[in-house]
Amino acid sequence: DPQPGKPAAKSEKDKTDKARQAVNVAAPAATAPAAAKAISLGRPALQEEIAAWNIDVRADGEGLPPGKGSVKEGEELFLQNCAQCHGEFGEGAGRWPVLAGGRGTLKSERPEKTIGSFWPYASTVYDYVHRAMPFGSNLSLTPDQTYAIVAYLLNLNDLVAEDFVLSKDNFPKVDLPNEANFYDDDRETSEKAFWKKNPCMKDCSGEVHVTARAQILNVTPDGDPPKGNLE
Amino acid sequence: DPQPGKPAAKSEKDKTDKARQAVNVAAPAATAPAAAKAISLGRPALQEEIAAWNIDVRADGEGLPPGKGSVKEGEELFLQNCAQCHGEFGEGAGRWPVLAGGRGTLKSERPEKTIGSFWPYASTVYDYVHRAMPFGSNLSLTPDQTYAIVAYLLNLNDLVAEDFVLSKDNFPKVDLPNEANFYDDDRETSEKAFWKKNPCMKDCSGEVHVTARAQILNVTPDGDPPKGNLE
Amino acid sequence: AAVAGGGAALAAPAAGTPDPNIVPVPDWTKTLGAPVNENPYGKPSVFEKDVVRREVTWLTASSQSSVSFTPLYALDSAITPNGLCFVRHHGGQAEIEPDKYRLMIHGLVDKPLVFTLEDLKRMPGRVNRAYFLECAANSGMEWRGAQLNGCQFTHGMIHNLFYTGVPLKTLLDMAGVNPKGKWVLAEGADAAVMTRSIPLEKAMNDCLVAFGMNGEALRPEQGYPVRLVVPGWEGNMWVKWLRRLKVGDQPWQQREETSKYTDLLADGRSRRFTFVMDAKSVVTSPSPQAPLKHKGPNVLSGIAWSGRGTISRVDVSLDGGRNWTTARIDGPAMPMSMTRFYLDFDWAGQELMVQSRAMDDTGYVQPTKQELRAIRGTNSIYHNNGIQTWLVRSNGETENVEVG
Amino acid sequence: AAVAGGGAALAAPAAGTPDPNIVPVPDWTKTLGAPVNENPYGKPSVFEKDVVRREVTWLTASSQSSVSFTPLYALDSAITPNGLCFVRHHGGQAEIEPDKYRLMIHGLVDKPLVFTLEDLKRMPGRVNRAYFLECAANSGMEWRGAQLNGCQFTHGMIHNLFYTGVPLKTLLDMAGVNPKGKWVLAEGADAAVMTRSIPLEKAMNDCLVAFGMNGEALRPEQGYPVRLVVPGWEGNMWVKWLRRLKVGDQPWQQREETSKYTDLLADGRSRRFTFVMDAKSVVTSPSPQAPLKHKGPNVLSGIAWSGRGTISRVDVSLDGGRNWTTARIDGPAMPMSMTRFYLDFDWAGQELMVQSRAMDDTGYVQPTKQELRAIRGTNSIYHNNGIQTWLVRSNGETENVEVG
Ligand code: HEC
Ligand code: HEC
Ligand SMILES: [Ca+2]
Ligand SMILES: [Ca+2]
Ligand SMILES: [Ca+2]
Ligand SMILES: [Ca+2]
Ligand SMILES: [Ca+2]
Ligand SMILES: [Ca+2]
Ligand SMILES: [Co+2]
Ligand SMILES: [Co+2]
Repeated sequence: DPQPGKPAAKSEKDKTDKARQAVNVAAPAATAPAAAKAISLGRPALQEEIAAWNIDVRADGEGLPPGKGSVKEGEELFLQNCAQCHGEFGEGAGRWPVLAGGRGTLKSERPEKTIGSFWPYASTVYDYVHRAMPFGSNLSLTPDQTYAIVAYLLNLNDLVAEDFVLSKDNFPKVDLPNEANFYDDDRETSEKAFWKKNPCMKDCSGEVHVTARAQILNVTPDGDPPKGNLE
Repeated sequence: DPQPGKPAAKSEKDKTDKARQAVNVAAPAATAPAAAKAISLGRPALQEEIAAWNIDVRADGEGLPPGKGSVKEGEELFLQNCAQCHGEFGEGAGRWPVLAGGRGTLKSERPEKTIGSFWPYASTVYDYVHRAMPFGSNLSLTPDQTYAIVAYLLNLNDLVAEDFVLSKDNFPKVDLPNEANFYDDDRETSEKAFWKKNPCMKDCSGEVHVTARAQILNVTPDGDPPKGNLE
Repeated sequence: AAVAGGGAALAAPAAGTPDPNIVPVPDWTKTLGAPVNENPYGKPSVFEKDVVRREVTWLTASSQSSVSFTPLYALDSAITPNGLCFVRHHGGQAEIEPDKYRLMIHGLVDKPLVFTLEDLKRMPGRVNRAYFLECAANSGMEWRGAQLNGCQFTHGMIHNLFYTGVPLKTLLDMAGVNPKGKWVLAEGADAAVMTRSIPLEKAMNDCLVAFGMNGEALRPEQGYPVRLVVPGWEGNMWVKWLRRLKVGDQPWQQREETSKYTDLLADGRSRRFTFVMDAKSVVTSPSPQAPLKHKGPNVLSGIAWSGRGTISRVDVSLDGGRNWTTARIDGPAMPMSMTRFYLDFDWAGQELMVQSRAMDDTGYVQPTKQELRAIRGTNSIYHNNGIQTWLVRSNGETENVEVG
Repeated sequence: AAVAGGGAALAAPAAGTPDPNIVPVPDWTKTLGAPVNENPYGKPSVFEKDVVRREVTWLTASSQSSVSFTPLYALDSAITPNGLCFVRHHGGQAEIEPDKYRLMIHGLVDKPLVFTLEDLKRMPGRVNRAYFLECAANSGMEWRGAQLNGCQFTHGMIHNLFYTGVPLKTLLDMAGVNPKGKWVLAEGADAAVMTRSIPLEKAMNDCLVAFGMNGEALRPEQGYPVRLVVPGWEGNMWVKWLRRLKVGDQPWQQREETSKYTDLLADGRSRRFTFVMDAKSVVTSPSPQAPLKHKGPNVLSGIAWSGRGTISRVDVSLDGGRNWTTARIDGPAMPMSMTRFYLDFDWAGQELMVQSRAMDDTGYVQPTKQELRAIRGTNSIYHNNGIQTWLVRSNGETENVEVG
């Protein structure tokens, strides 16, 4: 059967396997070689090589390097390296992302999703700031600098005091307020109604009227071809 | 069945239908609309429009326009318009095509396939010269000019005398010598051996040696990328 | 837009007046054209120069973290041509020399390994598979109502390609996954060092480590030389410029699976790890950028896809969802691959409210936007697979609207 | 060519010396790359700039009547990317404004008709189909013996695309074919005014009038805006820039079906109307332009196709045809469409004589060159589908040879 990913029948085990709830269950790839371990390709990774790339930090703190940094140090670093985009207080300059505030807006018409209002784990701030920021100079911050900036961002979000010093050791104690409000994909149960036997085909509603029009907003780029490599 | 062109089982009728011998018999396209004649697209073609494009000439002379031309006139026209590529006597300049000579070479190591030695129908010369020649100025010859050039090419191939005048009327009488040596595709019978039930898989031959090598000829373009639009 | 009356696109020329495009014979039939190798690598006709990817510049602050959309309205078939696949970067397009490319596998494995590109190309079990890649934010601007006027912008974060590559399982098996391993972190070599956590089960099932698309090498903007293929799942997980795979016992809670790619619902709670892309469809023609130009026969053309399996049926409505006709599905319907559908119809010039509704072989039926909003509210950003409505006016102009 | 010994493409770095491509982190991971819409229409990586079509300039006197070959050695999958489809012109590339395009149908029909491009795009019954197009002269330079050193040149007059178009039958039915009609003349609008006679039965069966390839508009060099698709039959019949279809009661005996595309046999007689392309295959890697570079695991990759139906099996020999192994056929095998096959093998550095042998579902088995020559001699030019041999030397260099 050369077709990939045909959904297999669901077993009881599948149903109880939480990690698979959102997984498109498929037959194992028939093409994978039987004795794969025997393939003599690639080479062992050296510890130094792994260390150079192994930068991820997990919610339980795994991956955090030794080091520490204070809100104060973080403030200075943030003003130098981040504020031009994210604003002095993380309020966001122009269309650059907002990093602080927004508490209590998640049920509103215009939620403001920030570290304080939305993010479930502080570890993500450490991981992402070191990994991807400052935009244009990513991977340039030392561990101490990163701890300091994360401390400052937590402080901007009213989560730690001004004299707080963040370190590998106290990191696990930092909880973000919105953590409990995340739950795993439940569409197969909460949206079970979308699995319909016979969707209506004839006279499915009363009269239909236009209720919203994109043209009124007038935010669509015009039809001219962008400048580019075809000219 | 969304798959196109699945070969159908062969019926007796199929086997006797000459035109189908080389046809990959397939189920009729399931997608063609049932009442196709009712589609209101396109418009009638005007006679003048058909006349402008209807330039094909058939082996039975159908499509030949009124007109005539002599070998003499053809010679002059050929020298002016054709000889720079095909040679004064149709012998071909450089790598441009040879148009005359080659009689008796078809069974040799290096057959020379010309109008006289190979082509089955004189009508093709008329059609093609008018349609596609002179290379760079195709569709520029009048009927009289084309008749004359064809007459000259027939003469170059020793098929008509020097005083011959070709016209719509005597065209059907012009036969080319190789006509009888063409026959319809017969691979399904003459190459029936290529339909094999169980091709050999093991120890199919004795020792195998290299008998010819492309490298010796050294006519392959080198690996450098040609100049082009990616630079 | 001027609409030609009656069936004929071109009225028959006035009696006795032949079409000037037929008489006299056009120049291109009488003049030698360009030589065979003018473009050693070919490009589209100059007459198609407006069929290009487009950016919505107000969407993001930087064009290096932005998106350029596929011009779906001008495309047909289920395959996306390589030059027109939508582009989403978070740190610009990494330019990697193939000889310097390395892929590392480590974490909860017996043998941490490093592979070169050549290693991957020599790996037993190479396959070619057609899959759609849809960004989870596709149609995300439309949650609160019709906003962008063209399927290039409302639905253009999708493409469908044949990928050439090696099952990820092969590489993981070579490294030897520890029984505690349950998740895989995939990481890119771009300046976003993009990361996503993928359940090991999916990784071992049908993911590919791909180096080819539609027959040739991956394009730079698609992750040259190597990207991850995660069939049916949100595009953000298909890490480009793949440099690292790490096996772990829990997800990493990276920025792209917490701050982003979580779905905020009306009650303030959020779904996470919503990986699979639900069944969805859109009519690509007519659509705002491809208005109707003629009364009489017309071809309605659209695409449908499902991350849960194979598209089994697509219905089309011309009256805003009151009545439906089952469309003709064209070509091979492959699982987790875009599927083309058609409806041939005659147009008398009346106003149309065009919709399409996809169904897949799990029985899932694409919901209306109202049905979606009733469950999710309007703040989800991601996974908007609601039924799209195009309003075709009697002059043929077509607009993105919502109906109720 | 230097061959790396052992299995690893890259020897493990000397003890304690990390790979300089890993430590320090490469620049492309620390520097923003190009923005998302640098190329509104994308193009390949600069590192792939040698993967292009190539002309063999000594073949013809003019580059406007010549051929530029597909770089099969660098491609994978069964789909050919649009930029790399081989090109054969007889009068250069016609450049036709789509609004001025006209298609005429006349001859033995009830109603001679003229269509615009818009008419064709509005025609009911639009389909997408994958078909190979092979020039009948593909491998024609190899009749007398191995001549060109690379599958780009020996087999590169083939491509395989998804075509979007309308069944030719629909148009012929609209015109109303007279019962006497048995053949259709197809004619191009280029300066060669290319013509071929096609049996009506084939025309009514599976031919398409196509305006799209791999999802986008036909490329100019493939006949923009419209070409004929004649599945499984020789490429010369797939008339590009299609302008006219004429129904008649006999073939027209045009230059391309008399002087050319007839097959001269050893006895001096010639076969005509040899339309169908027989089953054929070639190993694309290893091949002269894609030599072996490493001992240990290697992937042999190749393509097979048949104009008579679907590829059912491909066998591969590494010893010049003495012993054969059945290859793994990848992806959907579609009728009259190119099919990819693989053989994973370990190479110890010994000399190889690599061959492949295709079979189709009619039972046809690709013959050896000797078998072909025994029936046809060496003067046929066309339809050379004999089994190709590549000699892989112990240094990995690979050469086009013949064996006996
Ligand atoms: C030149 C502009 C710029 C600078 C300077 C910059 N950032 Fe950013 N920041 C961005 C952009 C753009 C993004 C979004 C990137 C993306 O997702 O593609 C971002 C995203 C973030 C995010 C994630 C926001 C979210 O909601 O997911 C955090 C946290 C962040 N930046 C922190 C920082 C810190 C800390 C610094 C300084 C050390 C910094 N940034 C410097 C532009 C900038
Ligand atoms: C500038 C060069 C050139 C000129 C001038 C030219 N030809 Fe040709 N001719 C060619 C080329 C090139 C071909 C092959 C075209 C192809 O098949 O792509 C050809 C092919 C032919 C053929 C078919 C040969 C065969 O074996 O199939 C005939 C007959 C012919 N030319 C006749 C003429 C005549 C008559 C004229 C003048 C009225 C003419 N040519 C002027 C270049 C030229
Ligand atoms: Ca940088
Ligand atoms: Ca915690
Ligand atoms: Ca001219
Ligand atoms: Ca005769
Ligand atoms: Ca256009
Ligand atoms: Ca290269
Ligand atoms: Co999601
Ligand atoms: Co032939």
